[in-house]
Amino acid sequence: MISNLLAKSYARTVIAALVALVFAVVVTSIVLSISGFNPPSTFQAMFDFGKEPDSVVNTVNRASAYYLSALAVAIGFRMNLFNIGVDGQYRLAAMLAAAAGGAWALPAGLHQIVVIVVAAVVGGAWAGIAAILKVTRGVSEVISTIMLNFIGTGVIAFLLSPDRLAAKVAGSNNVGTKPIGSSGRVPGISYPGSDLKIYGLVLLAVLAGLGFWFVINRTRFGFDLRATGLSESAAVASGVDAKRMVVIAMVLSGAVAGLVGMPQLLGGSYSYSLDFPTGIGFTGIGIALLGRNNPVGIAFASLLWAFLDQSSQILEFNDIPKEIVAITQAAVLLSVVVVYEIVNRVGRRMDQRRVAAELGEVGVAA
Amino acid sequence: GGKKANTGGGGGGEGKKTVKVGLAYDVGGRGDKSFNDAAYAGLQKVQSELKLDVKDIEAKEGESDNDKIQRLQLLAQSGYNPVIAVGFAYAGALGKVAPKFPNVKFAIIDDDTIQQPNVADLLFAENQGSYLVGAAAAKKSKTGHIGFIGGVATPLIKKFEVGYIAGAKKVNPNIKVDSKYISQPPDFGGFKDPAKGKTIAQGMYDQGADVVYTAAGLSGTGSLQAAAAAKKWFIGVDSDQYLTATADEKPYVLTSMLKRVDTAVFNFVKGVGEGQFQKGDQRFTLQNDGVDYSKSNPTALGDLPATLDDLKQQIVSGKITPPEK
Amino acid sequence: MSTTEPAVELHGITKRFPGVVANHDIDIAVAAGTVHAIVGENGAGKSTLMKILYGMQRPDEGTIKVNGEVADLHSPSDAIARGIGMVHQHFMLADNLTVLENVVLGAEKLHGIGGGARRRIREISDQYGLGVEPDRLVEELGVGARQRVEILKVLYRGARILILDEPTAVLVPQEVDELFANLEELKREGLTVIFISHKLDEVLKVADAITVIRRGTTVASADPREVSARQLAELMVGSELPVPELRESTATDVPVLTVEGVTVRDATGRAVVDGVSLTIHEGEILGIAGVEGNGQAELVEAIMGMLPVESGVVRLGEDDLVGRSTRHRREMGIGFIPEDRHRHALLLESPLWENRVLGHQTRSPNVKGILIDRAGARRDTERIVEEYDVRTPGIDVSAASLSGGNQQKLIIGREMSGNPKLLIAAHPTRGVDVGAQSAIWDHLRRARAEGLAVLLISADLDELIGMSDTLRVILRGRLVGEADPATITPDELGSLMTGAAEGSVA
Amino acid sequence: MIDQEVRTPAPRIGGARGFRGRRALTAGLGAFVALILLRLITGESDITSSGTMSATLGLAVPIGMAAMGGLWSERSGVVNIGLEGMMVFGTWGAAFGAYFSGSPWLGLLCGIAAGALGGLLHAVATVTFGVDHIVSGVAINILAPGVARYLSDLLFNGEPGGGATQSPQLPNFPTWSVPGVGGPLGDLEKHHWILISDLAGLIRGLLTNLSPVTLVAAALIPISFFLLWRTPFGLRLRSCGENPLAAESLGVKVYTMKYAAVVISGAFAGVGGTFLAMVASSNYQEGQVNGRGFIGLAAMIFGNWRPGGVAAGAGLFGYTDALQLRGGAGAVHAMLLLLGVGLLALAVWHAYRRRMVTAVVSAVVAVGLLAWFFLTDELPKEIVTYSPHITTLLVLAFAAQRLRMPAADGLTYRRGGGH
Ligand SMILES: Nc1ncnc2c1ncn2[C@@H]1O[C@H](COP(=O)(O)OP(=O)(O)OP(=O)(O)O)[C@@H](O)[C@H]1O
Ligand SMILES: Nc1ncnc2c1ncn2[C@@H]1O[C@H](COP(=O)(O)OP(=O)(O)OP(=O)(O)O)[C@@H](O)[C@H]1O
Ligand SMILES: [Mg+2]
Ligand SMILES: [Mg+2]
Repeated sequence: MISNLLAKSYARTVIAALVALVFAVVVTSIVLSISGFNPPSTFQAMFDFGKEPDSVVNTVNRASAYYLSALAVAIGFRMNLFNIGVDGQYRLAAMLAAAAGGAWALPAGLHQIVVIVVAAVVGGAWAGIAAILKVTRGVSEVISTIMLNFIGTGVIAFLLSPDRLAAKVAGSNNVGTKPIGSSGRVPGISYPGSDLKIYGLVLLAVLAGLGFWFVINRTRFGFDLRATGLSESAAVASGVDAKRMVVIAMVLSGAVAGLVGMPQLLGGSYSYSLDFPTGIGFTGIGIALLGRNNPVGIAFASLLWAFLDQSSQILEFNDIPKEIVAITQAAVLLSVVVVYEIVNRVGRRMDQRRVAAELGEVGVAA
Repeated sequence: GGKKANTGGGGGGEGKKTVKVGLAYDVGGRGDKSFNDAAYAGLQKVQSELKLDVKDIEAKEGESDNDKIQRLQLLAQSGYNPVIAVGFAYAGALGKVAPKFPNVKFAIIDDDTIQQPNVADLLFAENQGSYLVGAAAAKKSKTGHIGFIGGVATPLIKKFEVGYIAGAKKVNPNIKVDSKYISQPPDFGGFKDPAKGKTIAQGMYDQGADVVYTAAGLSGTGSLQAAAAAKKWFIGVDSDQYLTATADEKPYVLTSMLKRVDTAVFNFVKGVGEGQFQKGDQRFTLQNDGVDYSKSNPTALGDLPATLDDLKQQIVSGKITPPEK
Repeated sequence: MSTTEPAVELHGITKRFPGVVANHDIDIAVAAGTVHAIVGENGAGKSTLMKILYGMQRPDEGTIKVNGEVADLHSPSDAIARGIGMVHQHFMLADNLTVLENVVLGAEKLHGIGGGARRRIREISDQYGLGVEPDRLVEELGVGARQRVEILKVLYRGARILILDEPTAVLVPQEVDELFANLEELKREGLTVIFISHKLDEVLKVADAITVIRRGTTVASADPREVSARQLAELMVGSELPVPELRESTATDVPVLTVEGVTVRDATGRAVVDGVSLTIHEGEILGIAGVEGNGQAELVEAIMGMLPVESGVVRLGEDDLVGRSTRHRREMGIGFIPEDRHRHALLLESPLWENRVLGHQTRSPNVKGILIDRAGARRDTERIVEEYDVRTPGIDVSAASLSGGNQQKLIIGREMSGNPKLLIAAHPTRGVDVGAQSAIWDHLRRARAEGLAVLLISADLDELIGMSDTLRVILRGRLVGEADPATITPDELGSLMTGAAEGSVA
Repeated sequence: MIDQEVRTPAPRIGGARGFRGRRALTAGLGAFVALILLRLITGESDITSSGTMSATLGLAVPIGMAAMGGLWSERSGVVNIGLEGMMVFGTWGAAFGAYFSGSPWLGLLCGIAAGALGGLLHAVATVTFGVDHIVSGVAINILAPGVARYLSDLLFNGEPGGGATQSPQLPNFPTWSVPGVGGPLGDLEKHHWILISDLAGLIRGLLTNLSPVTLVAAALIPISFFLLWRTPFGLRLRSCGENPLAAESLGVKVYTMKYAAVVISGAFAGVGGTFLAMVASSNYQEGQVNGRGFIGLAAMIFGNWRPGGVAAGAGLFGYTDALQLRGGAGAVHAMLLLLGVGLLALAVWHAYRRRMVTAVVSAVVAVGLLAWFFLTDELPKEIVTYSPHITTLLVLAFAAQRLRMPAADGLTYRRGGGH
């Protein structure tokens, strides 16, 4: 049965993920024990807290941003492009989209769409700089996206001033864009037992995931993209214009990155201000890798990640440093790859054995 | 007193009807030797003088509003009352949490936007305190050239800057003031990059400034190092940084602009305990010692206090109004 | 060293890979001071055996004796310490290091990594006439020079037993002769050489003893003085060797591919293809002979639109191709069998049916509109597997799990679908065993009869001469000669390829 | 023997290295002269002051160490994107060692050890378990801040001035100056004489008030060059990054070499971390590394995986950062002129080589920069903060791209994987 299971690639992934999770829990337990904490009660506390309705809402909301970010990273990874710049892309996009949404009064429906489109365009354009530099000047996208993250921060700082795109709120030490009016907001989804709302644009993340899956697996363009990632030389020989693919994939990645801030912007904060969350782009890299660049895998990975982030908050009340979850997260990430590699190797071996067996050859290919 | 010290109290307090005080930090957290530390000092005083259970929780860089909501909510749910949110970043979160816990008294520092019956806004006249140290700097400067280093270019820190410059100009209208911020929001790294604080301060000293006022959280330690190395003056911020400076640095700490977050925290808790909770604005100014300058290095200050106290009087009496922006 | 002891004795060697028994109960004794050839089909297990002898792989069973002593070889270092050196089938050189660095690597104790080593390399190079320059970057060297660097590497370590795994596969006849002269020299110095080759006449020429391996085990020993190439072949495969030949000409005078004055420059501005003109007609196979690295790869890439053409005209039928994308050219009817199938023709980790789509991802039956037509692609993959006799349990296994020959058959089946007008076939049978080889030749012949124009590039001169209607020779990016495949011999062609003879040989 | 090096351009005999060295020297001198001219034209004396030079050094050291760490690792074929995390380990380790022992030297040792431990983790994951290098690096970047904070909470919390996010005050390193350089050169520098004062500034900045960590860091660059390019160990290590199969086939212990390289890489990051915690400031602080590991990675690519280039990359970044931090908008504004003129020259060069598109783009950007220079007096301070990043990007975009990474960099290698 095991051999049958291993023959299926999704089964391999699931098995690898489960084994890795167990491993990560073991590592975490060891660290906790060494530091003098009781692992079972720690996990119990996290679990109990994590399943409270408020926590569920927060986990889902958090996961939606993680998901979009990881998806953006995954688009790049699928063709061996390393977009470290998701962080800068989504922040710049959120900021300009918020400014646009706050400045323009549009009818409901159109308003939201315009904000989202602005975000996608800005994210894509910012990523496009890296793409252009790569194809015309050969600048590694690793460097350029790192630099663009910083420069993006500078641009945001420049624009987010009361002289330019920001609106000053009396009595507040915060600066932010003018709040988006009610016509531009996206109502939340109620969750029983909680008065927090699940962001309406969680559905945007779901749509993006479906779109990703469809485009990558079912379209010509997706085939070209995957082929380029699997073997650029083979893709070029097959007629793929590699440079064009780099630009398209990078811009697409940036456009999805641009959406990262949307659930929160249109569902919660309505304005981009100094306390808008940062760093989600970097989290997305880990989650994309954990989810093996696969839309379903990333969904599970981002929920797990968000759950750990969320439920760890209770630990401080038990005087356990909540950073223990960083150890869990890193352990899952590392072990899932190792386990996947092992499971995959076993699977591949079975594949080959099957080829040999079904061809009835003991020795060699004739 | 470390975290371990209050473990027993927090855990064992559930059955008894003890008052538990919760405090949530802004990014930077305890130990920044200025803003957050001042809040912590207040909390410690609450613990030792009022014999209350206290709990302080740190923020995570780049977190979202939901994390802040969750943090405040957890404190409120777990029986902490009052709960103090340190920093304007908590405004949005507190606005959502406070109505859900009408019996819990909240306070927020540095923000004036929440209008709730159970929220007190603790506000500081940083510009007044900065005005005084600005005057001190101008008086002390031999070169007629002084500096200001801000951690992150937020409106709050700019308030320090304008107060400082106004104070300096009052004493010496021709004074040259270099201003520089370490980072730009939304990058809050400037509050914790001592390396850059040091480089900027060095640059200012090299170019002739002989007094530098640094309002940059932990980055200020770098600036202080540079002052000691250049043997020039350093002005600290929020807490009295003379007290935390090393022995070789102490002689170069001219004074510090005190933002008595500690007093504010302590008084707020004490007031709640005595049933005197006041909603809305509570301004901490020179008048009520909410802001001030420190006199812990009298050798350095020399005869400055005379001038400064005079200016202070004029501000208190309304003769001088330091600008806010 | 005792002259009575064999230099190498392999006894009962068995090596299993997942799903494959690469070596099975192998027994070989190699006499000292001889050239001992090992022959066998592709995948017979020759390289595996040699890697075991060189300590790169551990046998599952069996013993190895070197100079009479049982040797337990854990790593190449153990083998090197016992005086064994190996030149691998695929070059084992770091391109971005100098010749010197490549040579001294791992043997730094001998003469350091500086002047001493440089002197020693010059010495050896002069002694055996290798002509190796120590301070050149390896990436600047041609294949022949790389081969000699590999040999120098082994000699530098003072090896007494040399393993040469298919050293002649990439060499022209003249170079092969040079190599053999070197081997003679080595033998005179008392060295033992184990030599692997598919080219049986070469084997007969150089070997003192021959061992035949089939399906992973030793099936025969032969004396080169008593056995013929044909007999050897039969021992190897148990059947006759296929011969590449074309029956009658099917060429018409309708030009399919016209190349006029095409020049391609590399990054440094050197003309790697220099004013090349040629025409291929319907039903014609045009072969291009040349030492590897003389511009044939670039010519192919220029025709495919993978390299920019600086000047000149490329036409398919009446249509100008210059400025068109690779995809467009493929859509216009060019099929392409690249020389390196792993790099240019396959997605190794993807299933066979996705590999069927590759290169045809804009055409039916693989696509409908902008979507991939999975059902159509799968059906057509089944067809190719059937028609081209691709040995596989199904179309969902990864391309990597097929043997090289079967991979190649899949590629050919794919490139032949959609009725191409022109097929560019670079080394279509390289590394493919005899069975698959003849099948591939059959497919080429059949398509030619149906009017396909073929540009054939091959290092196998027999294949080139046997399969071409017209032969052109490329040297330093220029077409320097024309030859009649009906009359020319491989040796003559070899001289043309190296520039030793000028013009055309009738 | 038949000559068939058909593809070969004229042979490059022995002198290649000397040539490269001379070119680097010329480039360095050229840059310095350009800076002097710039100082004269704009009157911004900070452009070549000793303070700027010394700040450059201080800002370049951590970046340079990260970059050298990356170089070591990638030369052996292992991509190390975990440098950021390893530096975090370094800052924490240094604080731990120095605080609890009271000796700055033990701090340095512990910082190096902590970085090396991070390297070891990366090596175990990538070399032994064949984990994708990027995955492992990202995991380390996630792990390191968490571990550092977790341990700080357990160990520093409750110590005076310590907490979950920072260590207590740490003991200082003594500083050291090259004797006789400080005083007289300082006088020379004040005169703002052409060349002489500039040189005095350069020398004084680089040779006075040095911490031992700076000296160690500076020494590590030539030492690395020597080890990697002049010793058998280095040759073996580099061969693993170029062609591990070939190395293995010659008896090189590829795994051992990769382990050594990646652990050394972590140790370099540890030196950088120690510098940040103990020299650039006086305690460990969460977030202190602040992206320097990533910038180090960029400096490594910028430096074409060579120590000299890496030093130049770190220096360029450090210099621009020093200039913007110290001089602010004015000095950076002056740099516009330099960039503009430089690009204009580049455009002419491209035009001469008949690369018209590049030439036109360069010229347009150059004119834009020059116009910006002449039409404004200052730059927006928000943007000036990021001038090092913009400069890096511009230089990479317009300088010739002849970067070459080790051929087997980033590929997972399995023992006996050849066939
Ligand atoms: N590392 C490996 N893992 C799995 N199978 C292998 C490995 N190396 C070789 N094989 C298999 O072992 C068999 C023998 O391969 P080997 O390379 O020894 O053949 P060969 O006789 O050298 O062939 P050729 O003439 O093509 O070089 C083949 O079926 C090959 O697929
Ligand atoms: N390291 C390896 N691990 C697993 N399988 C391998 C390995 N090396 C080779 N193989 C398998 O060996 C077979 C032949 O591979 P190889 O690269 O020798 O191809 P080839 O020489 O072109 O093929 P052939 O000699 O069979 O025509 C393939 O099935 C391949 O998957
Ligand atoms: Mg083979
Ligand atoms: Mg072989």
